[in-house]
Order: sequence, then structure tokens, then C-alpha cells
Amino acid sequence: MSNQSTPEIDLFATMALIRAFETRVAELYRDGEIPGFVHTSLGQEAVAAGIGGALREDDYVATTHRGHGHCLAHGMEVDGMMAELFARGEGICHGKGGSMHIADPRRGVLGANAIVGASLPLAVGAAMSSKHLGQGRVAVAFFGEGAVNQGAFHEAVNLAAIWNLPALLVCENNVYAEFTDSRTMARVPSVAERAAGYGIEAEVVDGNDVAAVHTLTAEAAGRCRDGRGPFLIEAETYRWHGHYEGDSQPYKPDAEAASWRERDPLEVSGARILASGEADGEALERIRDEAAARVEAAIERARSLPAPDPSEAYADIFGEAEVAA
Amino acid sequence: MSNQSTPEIDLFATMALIRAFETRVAELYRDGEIPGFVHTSLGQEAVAAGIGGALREDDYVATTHRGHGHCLAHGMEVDGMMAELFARGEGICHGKGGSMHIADPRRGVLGANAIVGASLPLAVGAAMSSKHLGQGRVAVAFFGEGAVNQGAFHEAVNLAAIWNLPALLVCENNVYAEFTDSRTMARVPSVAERAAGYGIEAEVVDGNDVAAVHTLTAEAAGRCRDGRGPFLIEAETYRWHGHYEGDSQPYKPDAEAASWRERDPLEVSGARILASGEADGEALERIRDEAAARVEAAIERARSLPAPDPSEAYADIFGEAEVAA
Amino acid sequence: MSAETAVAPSRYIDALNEGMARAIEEDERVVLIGIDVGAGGGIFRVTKGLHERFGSERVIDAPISEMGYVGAAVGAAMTGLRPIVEIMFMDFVGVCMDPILNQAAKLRYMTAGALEIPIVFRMQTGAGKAAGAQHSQSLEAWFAHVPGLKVVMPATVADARDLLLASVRDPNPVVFVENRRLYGSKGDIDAEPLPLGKARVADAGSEVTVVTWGQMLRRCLEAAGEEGGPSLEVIDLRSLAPLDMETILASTRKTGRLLIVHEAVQDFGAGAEIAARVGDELFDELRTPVRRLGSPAVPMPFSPDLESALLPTSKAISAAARALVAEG
Amino acid sequence: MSAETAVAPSRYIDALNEGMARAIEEDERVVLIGIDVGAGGGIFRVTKGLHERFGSERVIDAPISEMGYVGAAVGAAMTGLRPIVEIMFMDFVGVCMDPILNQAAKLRYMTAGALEIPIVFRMQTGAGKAAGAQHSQSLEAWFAHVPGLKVVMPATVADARDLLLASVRDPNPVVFVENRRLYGSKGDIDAEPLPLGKARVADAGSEVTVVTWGQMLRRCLEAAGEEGGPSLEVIDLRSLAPLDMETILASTRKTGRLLIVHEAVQDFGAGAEIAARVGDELFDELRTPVRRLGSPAVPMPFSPDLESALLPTSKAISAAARALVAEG
Ligand SMILES: Cc1ncc(C[n+]2csc(CCOP(=O)(O)OP(=O)(O)O)c2C)c(N)n1
Ligand SMILES: Cc1ncc(C[n+]2csc(CCOP(=O)(O)OP(=O)(O)O)c2C)c(N)n1
Ligand SMILES: [Mg+2]
Ligand SMILES: [Mg+2]
Repeated sequence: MSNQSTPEIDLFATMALIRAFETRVAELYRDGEIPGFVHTSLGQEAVAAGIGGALREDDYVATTHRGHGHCLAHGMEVDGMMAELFARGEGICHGKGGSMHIADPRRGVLGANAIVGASLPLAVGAAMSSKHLGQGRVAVAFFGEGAVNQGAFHEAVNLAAIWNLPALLVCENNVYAEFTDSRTMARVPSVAERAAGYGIEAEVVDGNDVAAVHTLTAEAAGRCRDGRGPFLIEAETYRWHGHYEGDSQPYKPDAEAASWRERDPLEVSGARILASGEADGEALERIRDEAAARVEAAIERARSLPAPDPSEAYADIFGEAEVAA
Repeated sequence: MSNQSTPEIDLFATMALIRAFETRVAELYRDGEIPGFVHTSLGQEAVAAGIGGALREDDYVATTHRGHGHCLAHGMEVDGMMAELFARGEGICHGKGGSMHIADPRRGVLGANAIVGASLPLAVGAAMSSKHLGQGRVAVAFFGEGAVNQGAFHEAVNLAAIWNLPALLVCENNVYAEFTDSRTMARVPSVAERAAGYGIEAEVVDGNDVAAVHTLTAEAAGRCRDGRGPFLIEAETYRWHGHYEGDSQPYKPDAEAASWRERDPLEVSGARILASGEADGEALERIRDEAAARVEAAIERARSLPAPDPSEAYADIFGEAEVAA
Repeated sequence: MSAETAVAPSRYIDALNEGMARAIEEDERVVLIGIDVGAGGGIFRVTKGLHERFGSERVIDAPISEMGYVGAAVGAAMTGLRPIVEIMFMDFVGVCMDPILNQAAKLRYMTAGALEIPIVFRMQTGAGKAAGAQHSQSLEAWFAHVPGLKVVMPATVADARDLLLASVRDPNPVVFVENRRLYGSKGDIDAEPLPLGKARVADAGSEVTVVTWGQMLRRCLEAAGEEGGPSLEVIDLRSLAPLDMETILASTRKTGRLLIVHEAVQDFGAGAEIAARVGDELFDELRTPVRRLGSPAVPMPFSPDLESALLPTSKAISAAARALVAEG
Repeated sequence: MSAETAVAPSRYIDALNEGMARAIEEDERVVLIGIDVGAGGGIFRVTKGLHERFGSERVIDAPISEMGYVGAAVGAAMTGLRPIVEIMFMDFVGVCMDPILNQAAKLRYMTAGALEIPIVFRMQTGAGKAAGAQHSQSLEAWFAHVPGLKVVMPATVADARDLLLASVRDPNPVVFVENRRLYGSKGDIDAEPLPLGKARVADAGSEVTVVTWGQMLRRCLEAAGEEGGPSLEVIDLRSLAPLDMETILASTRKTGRLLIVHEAVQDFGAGAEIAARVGDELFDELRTPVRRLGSPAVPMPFSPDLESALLPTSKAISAAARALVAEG
């Protein structure tokens, strides 16, 4: 993407792509070009990029309603994703999934999910498959700190622990669950601390520092692959936008929001790149411009595509049974 | 019940009653006089008696499929219970509940429950009522160590914590969940340790020592009443019989079972009573005989009672709506 | 009852809000529990202002723990409170069915009436907004199949308030199904409220009886208003349990034809029960077969085009009605 | 297929066991997951010996975490395994409905077929053993109402094995409903297995078609065998989804009368869908109204006397059949 590439520059590029993608998606949603519900992860790009960059191509990712970044960071195509958000027939899910259900199983992306907590048992199941079939694939479950209060979290983490599965449990702690400050919904707001009750290792990481996330993930994923069982990562971050696009966020203290914006993950990484001399400001600008251009092209393409053929509504409900043996 | 009574003698008497009740229930079930499913708590009497003896009459108790002891210790009538187990019309639930659903809400016993984990949210709700209505009543949730792996446990404990409710969460850790050694189903088998993740206090107690259970409960219930929030008690004990009556228990090591039988809660308490001189062996025998006699009388009565009137099948499905205001 | 209101609410959503406000006001045992129903005013703003007005003792924000807080609400209902508990989307009953199915619906019976469980499970549905397969389901038939539950589906502004109040005052567990597509709909409220359990003739007619509920009521009324179409008697069922067969049978006797329209999947949906009963009880009086019009057996797709093609339209409704008249 | 078996199993429970053994044997992707299905051999001994035979990699004991392990099984099915996951009692779907309702049933569709979810949800029901209201429910109608699920209810020894095998081989999520009252029942197995989706004429007759499934099949056959009763054509439906209307319609055309019998609560039960469809499609050919016989809308009471009075008996079935013949 950029002419000379280093690990951090690649991570920066991924973040730039997510930033460009969701910035435009938010606008397109506001303008009524994208239907349904849209939840953006603007401000949280370092988590997606840091994790995605440390995974193997064939690793599994199960995510949430806020999953665009995780999908892009795991290699999903911008064109197919954008077309899906536009509800086009050529969308990656033929217009039947949308933002809340975007998926690309061929790439190991088991999908966004509109049920809070559902990503955890599904990822644990993918980890079972990997272990059973000896594939050495890691299954990542993304979930928010609000999802930790779901029974599904509790049950799934325990299963991953007792079955010693290659499951990487990634909690994106962005402080809020919808309009609620999650610190008011648990006496022990630290998700990593709660992991102790399951006997699994966990670590807190600065979710706005892509390099830190990447380093921790590489190590944690390695542990999983070595058969040392599940690992929980709590990435501390913050969502810039509302819970859904259109949420005016009266519940957020201005100072809090401002202080987090000052730690823009792209700035944090960009500053380090400049300091290290890996690239100059121009190069970084170019990377962001290229990302923006790629997104713009995907938008133009999506706009030009037709809605799904009416027959799509009735396709893919059941698979054909093989002739009984 | 016994002529001279002391706190420990009363607890002993309660245990004797539970022992007599369930010993006969097991036989009656084997002989086909009691239908359905029956789960006994023989060997665990000290938990029920110790907790029940430390509660206020109007405190709430929500229990499990293994709840006879908890009901008796909270003052439920032997006659009504036995008649219910016999599925008689004069049973405490008119023959519609049975062993797995035995209840006496007038006495605060919200009932046994056949769904593992269900007692926890229900008790938390009762604690909400008590707090909301300023009644100072404590709500006790009994559950087994196997139930701790249910999402309902996780969610309910967290609710009790963040809402600071007068909920006493009592885990009867009797080692097994059905045919499974529960130590194989969690990396951290100590339920009390798992409580830390919710920021609530917890304590482990010898569940075969009725005095120890009673002392801890009195203090914990006091805390709840003082508005200091929920408390979790893990009582370590052992079930003598199978998961259900009829289970031959191939999964239990003989030595383990034998060593626990040596710590018969009635013997533990009886020995202390004799040593303290509160009563002599004869007096204790008399207490056990009286309990047996009371149970025998309840059985005779139950045998003599008719089945529910057929109309009972259609009664109590809905309550009559008051005339709309 | 409307006399009590200075200014009657004009929108369905406001009527729900007023219904809850009144319920909380008139009975100190009533509490409202749900995710973001408090300070946040509700994800759809249905509970706006209630937290400010009644405080966090009466309007309680819950964590994302439906199994826990719905179960706790049932426990609270067993012990003296009268909770209104919100399940944000009907689809989410997938994570909290036990307290409804196995506890609230059965504990009165299992205790021979010793336990009373006055609770309202508010849940919201309504396809047609590209919310996708996990946020668009109408599952009222599930609840109607469970003895011990009442199932209420307000379709009008008046019912949004009055059926909610009736549900809170009812001593039984009530599944109260709001339709998000109606939140913005306007209507009058100054009629005497019909009791819970009675269906309402929303539009009188003579040729085809049309039984419906929820957001489909509007489309049925549109079909009824269609120029040159057959004369439709539109019945707003209002509740599935109790099921007001009297009103359905009386109208169908008159018209000799019955069409049942609902948003939910047609197969094994609630319309089947009504069709089966009418087909049996009016076997000799029906001029034509009882017909149903629901959504096809398809998970609701995200694409607005695909989605709207799956939901019964007023066109499809009047076509079905015309077909019946043509048949006999 | 029976050719493969040296000694055909003689009891329903053994047939289930053999079906699972074969499935595990023939495909290394098949795993069995559930509470005490392993070392314990199953609470009802249905999985007896499978753990010893196939080991803990293939036969997996789970903690009491249905939401977790059922959800994990769905995730495993999405990624290359073919799990058979046991929910000990059908009533327990109250704690684990989401992975069935919102995940397994919908993910193939939402991903335009990119995800395949070959999974069997084994669950057990069967009232009549005084198990009480939380351990006696038949909820097959719920699953049949959910697009994307197949719903199978074996009633015979042969089907216990063959439908289980067909379900495991099926590339879709299958809800497989075992009836505990049939576990001890005996029967032959040496017939060519009927494919999943086809109903079976269990007893030919000419006057009344009786459609049933699960433990009610026996009672319907008893009624059919009754001296001097009307001639009943008993159809074992075998699956609700797919629903074999062809067989039902063909028989009802012949007899002109249809009685549907099921254990589940009659109101809003699966019988309603069949009645509604037949009432519509055979409107002019039916001699009498379509009748249903299910359990009344009552939570199942503990008392064996009360309980048996609520379940349809062979007496009640033949009485209903006689009534139909008398009507026309
Ligand atoms: C079972 C369930 N309950 C409630 C919701 C509604 N809901 C959607 S997102 C959300 C907040 C999730 O918060 P968190 O887990 O912190 O993720 P974030 O949105 O912050 O990324 C809620 C309550 C849902 N989708 N599913
Ligand atoms: C939701 C649910 N899952 C499974 C069961 C079946 N079951 C009944 S008791 C039991 C074991 C419970 O073990 P534990 O909690 O330790 O209680 P104990 O029986 O030892 O007293 C199980 C799995 C159930 N009743 N409910
Ligand atoms: Mg969050
Ligand atoms: Mg136990």
C-alpha cells in the first residue's frame, strides 16, 4: 500500500483503512444511502488492526455489531463490504446480512453478530474445530465490556478454559454499553480481573496503541497455537461516535471524550513512525489518501450496483441434503 | 421437640427431622409410593439446618431440585410436604408441584426449582422486593456447585452486587453434579474464589458442621439486613445418595464416599452436644425418635389422603383480573 | 379513563410512555426495569423522562443480563412488586426465555395459586427497517402456546396506553408486544378503553372478515379503504391470549369469509390456530376456505427491497380478499 | 441400511444409541456433546458405552452451561465439525434458545450460503411420568415456526436410528425430538429407511385420517385397532419441517376426514398449521371439519392422576374419530 513497508507502517495502513471506511460509512448512513443499523468503531482502530495484524490468515474471527474494523483487519474486501452495507446483490452476503451480520467465512470471518455475547460461544466452537481437526488455527472472539455481563460470556470462557482451547478472547473496553457507563454495571469493572475466576490468563493493554496490541496478540496467539489454552485480552479504548450512528451521546462528559480524542490511535502510531524515521509525514499522508481513495472507489462501485435479485430472498435457507447413504 | 433446648440442640433436631424425612422418602420412592423424580440431600443436613436456623421467619428461600431440607429448616410443615410428595390433593401444592417444585410462599419458601440456576435470579428479585418495600427481609438462594457454570449464576450475582441487595447466596458444594465430578468442570473449583470477580464477599464453611454454618449465616444475614449487600457462602459437603433416587453412583470412589460418611453432620453435632453436656445420648436418641415418629405420622396421613380432585388440573392457571380502574 | 388525561398523547410511543408513567404513579409496587430504560430514556425513547420523574428506585437500568434481570423481575413479582420489564427486541428472548416459559408462566399453577406473578414483559418487534434477521422477528405465537401467559399486541395509540395499563393491573404474567413501526403513528385516545381480552372491530364490512394485529392493522385498513375492493370487516385482535373467538366467529358468520393477516412467519404462526378453530366451528357456514397471509418461511433479510417484498402489503391483502370473494 | 447391522436394535433407546455410534464411526467430524453424555452414559442411558468406545475427543461431557456448549456446538458446526448436541430436556431450551433461534437457523441465510451448519440438537420430551411442569413440555411447534430449522420426531425404533443418522448427514440444523416414553418401546428395524421429510402411513384405513407423531402414535394405533371402531388411516408424520403435506392430503382426500393428535398443548400447537392448510386446500372435499386433539392449555401437573387425565388417550382418540364419522 505504501511504497516502503514496515510492521508498524502496515498496522498504520490498516487503521487508516478502517478510519476512512467508517468515516464515510457514518456519512453515508446519515445521508440515507446505507439502511438499517450502523455501529462504528471510530477511535478503536488500534484494537482491530493490532489483533488482525498478528493473526494467521486462516484464523477465525467472530465479532459483534461493531465489527467493520475487525473484518477489514482480517482481510475482508472493501468492495464486498461496502456493497453489503449498501444492501446490493453483489454484497459479500448478497445484501442479506448488512453491517450487523457482515461475514466472510471463506476468510475465517464468522461474522458480526447482533446478539450481545453471541460471539463468545461461536468462537469457542471454532476453537473446538481447530483443535479437533489439528489445524492450529486460533479463534478470536471480539466482545465489548458490556457483553461481559451476559451469561454467554461466563459459560463460554469457562468452556474455553476447561477444554483448553485455542481461543483468544478480546474485550474491547470502550467504557460505554449503549448509553450506559459500564463501570456502573459491575463492582469489578476490570474484565481482566474477572478472568481470574476462570483460571485463565489475561492482560490489559492500551487499546489505542496498535503496536502494544499487536505485540501482546502475537504472544497470546502463539500461546493458543502451542496448546496452552485460552487467553483474554482487555483492550482499553473509547468509541468516538454514538452507540449507533445518530446517537447524540448526552451521556458522555465532554472532557472525557476530548481527552480520548487526543489519543487518536493513528496519531499515536504516526508519531512513533515519524520518530523512528520509518516514514515521513508525506508518506503517512499518502497512506491515508490511498485508503480514502480505495473506500471512495468501493462507494462508487456500490452505488452503481443493483439491489439483490428478488429470488435472493428465498435462497440459502436450507442446504441440499446429500443422498442418504 | 426435646425437653431441654439449646441453640445447638435445636439445630440437631432440625437435622434429625430432615434425616428422618428423606430417609423415608427415599424408601417410599423405591417402593413406588412416591412418583416422579426425587433428589435427597442426605449427608447435607447441616447446611439446611444451619442456614434455616439463622434466618428470620419472614426471610425468603429459593431452592433447587434438592430442596426438602431447606424447606423443612425454614419451617414448612411435614404433613403438607409429605402429602405433596404423595401427590395428594391436600399436599402443600395440591399435588401440582411435587418434590421438584415444593413451595410454601406464605412461609417465604418460593420453592424448589427444576431448572438449574433458576433459584438465583428469583432470589435476587425477592431481595429487590425486600429492599424496595423496606422490609429488611433477606433472600436466600440455594444452588449447587454445578449451577455455578450457568449464565444465570453469573448474571444474578452481578445484579445482587451492583444493586447492593440483601441476597444470601448459598452454594452447597457436594462435589458432584449428576454423574460428574464438578472439579473437572472449572479450573477454579472454589466457588468462593469465583465470587471475587463480582466484588462480593464470600466465605467457605464446613458444610457438615451445623454450628459453623449457623454462625457464619447469622453474621452474613446480619450484613444483608444492615444494607451491606450480598454475601456468598460456599458450604463444603457431600451427598450420600445418588443424584436421584435409583442412581447407583458408579462414578464415586468408595474411599471418598466412606470418608464423608464418617463425618455425618448429626454425629459431628451430637458429639459436641454430648461433650458440652447440653444433653445426653438418651436425649439425642429421643429427638431422633420424635423426628421419625413425626415423619411416620405424616406418611400415614398422606397414605390416607385422596388424589387431587380432577378439577384441580384446571385451577390456578390464571388469577382473576380486578375490574379495570 | 381518558378523562384523567389533560392532553391525550397523540403518538403510540407517547401513549406507551404515559401508560407507564400512570402505572408507576398509581401503584408504588410498580417498577420499570430494562437496559437503558432509565437515564438514557430507552433506545427508542419510549421511556423518555420517566427516570427524571420517578427516580432510579422505580425506573431501573439493568446491565446486559436479560436472563438475570428478567428472572429477578419474576422473583420480584412473586414477592410484592409489579414489575414492567423490558426486553429490547423480541428476538432477545433467545437469551432469557426460561424465566418467562418455566417460571412466570408456571409458578402460580405449581404452587396451587399461592404465588401471584403480576408482571409485564414489554418487548418490541416490527420488521421493515432493515434491522436484519436477528432484530425483526415476531414470535407472539410462541408465547400464546404457553399456558399461563397472556399475550397482548396493541396496534393503536389508545391501546398502547390502555392495554399497557390493563396489563400492569392484571395479576398474571403478560407478554406485551410493541411494534416499533407504530411508535410514530398518530391516533385518538378519547374512547372508553376496551378490556384486555376483547377484540375490536376496527372497520365494519360485509364481505370478508379480516383478523389482524400489530403493524398489519394499518395495511388491512388501507386495503379496506381501497376503491372498488370488496367490503372488509377488519378486526384488531389486540390479544392472542385471551383469544376473543366470539368476535371472530360473529363477524365470520356474517361475512362467510375469513382472512387472517399477520407480520410473523405464516407457517406455524398464530393465524393457524384461528384458522383451525374457525374451520372447525363454522364448517357449514364458511363460504370459502379460511385464508392466511403472513411472512414466508424466510429469515428476514437486511436488504430493504427483499424485506418489503416479504411482508404482506395492502395490495396483497386486498388481492387475497378479492380472491376469496371470487371463490364463493 | 439395516443390512449393515448384525443384530438390529430392538428398543428405541438402543436404536438411538446405535444411530449415534454409526454416525460417529462413519464420519470423523461427528462429535457428541452434552451433560453426562460421556462417562456417565447419559441420564437416561441413551449414550451408554459411546464414551468407552470413542473416547472423550468424540463424546464430550459438558458443564451445566447449555447456552455455552450449544452455542459452541453451533460454532463448531460452522467450522467443519458435525456436532450432535444434547439438551437433556426440551424444557431447557429456555436457557439456550439463542444459538438455535438466532444463530444456527439464520447464519447460512445471512451469509448467503457461505456458512453451512450441520448440527443435530437432540432433545428429549414425553409427559406422563410425573416429572412436573418444567420437565414435560413438547415445544416442537416453536421450532417449526423458525425458518432454517428442520424438526424431526421419531416415533418408532427404526426411525430412532434412521432419522438420527439422516439428521446427522443433513447439512442443516435439525431439532431432533426424542420421546422418553418411547425409550423402552420395542420394534423391528429391517425396513428400508424412509427419507427425512416423508411421512409414513403406519396403519391403512378408509374412514378417518389420523395424523400424529411421538408417543401419541402408539395411542392412535391402539385406537385404530379398536374392535368395531371406524377404520382409521394413521399417519406417523416423522417431521414437522419438512412437512409432508402430500401424504396428509392424499390420505385425507381418500377418507374425507382428518383428526390431528399430538401430546403438545393444542392451542397454537403444530396441529393448527396442519388443520389450517388442509382446511384451505381440501375445503370442498372434507366431509367433516378437521379436528385436533392435544393437551389442554395447562402446565403439566405433578400428580400422575391429573397428568394422565390431560394427555390424549386412545379412548379419546377413537371417540373423536367416531364423532367425525357420525358428523358426516
Ligand atoms: C442479548 C442482547 N441484549 C441487548 C442488545 C442491545 N444492544 C446492542 S449493542 C449493546 C451494547 C453493547 O455494549 P458493549 O458490549 O460494551 O459493546 P459496544 O457497543 O460498546 O462495542 C446492547 C445492549 C443486544 N443486541 N443483544
Ligand atoms: C438448565 C438445566 N440443565 C440441566 C438440568 C439437569 N440437572 C438437574 S440437577 C443437575 C445437576 C446439578 O448439580 P448441582 O448444581 O451441583 O446440584 P446438586 O444436584 O449437586 O445438588 C442437572 C445437570 C436442569 N435441571 N436444568
Ligand atoms: Mg462498550
Ligand atoms: Mg453438586
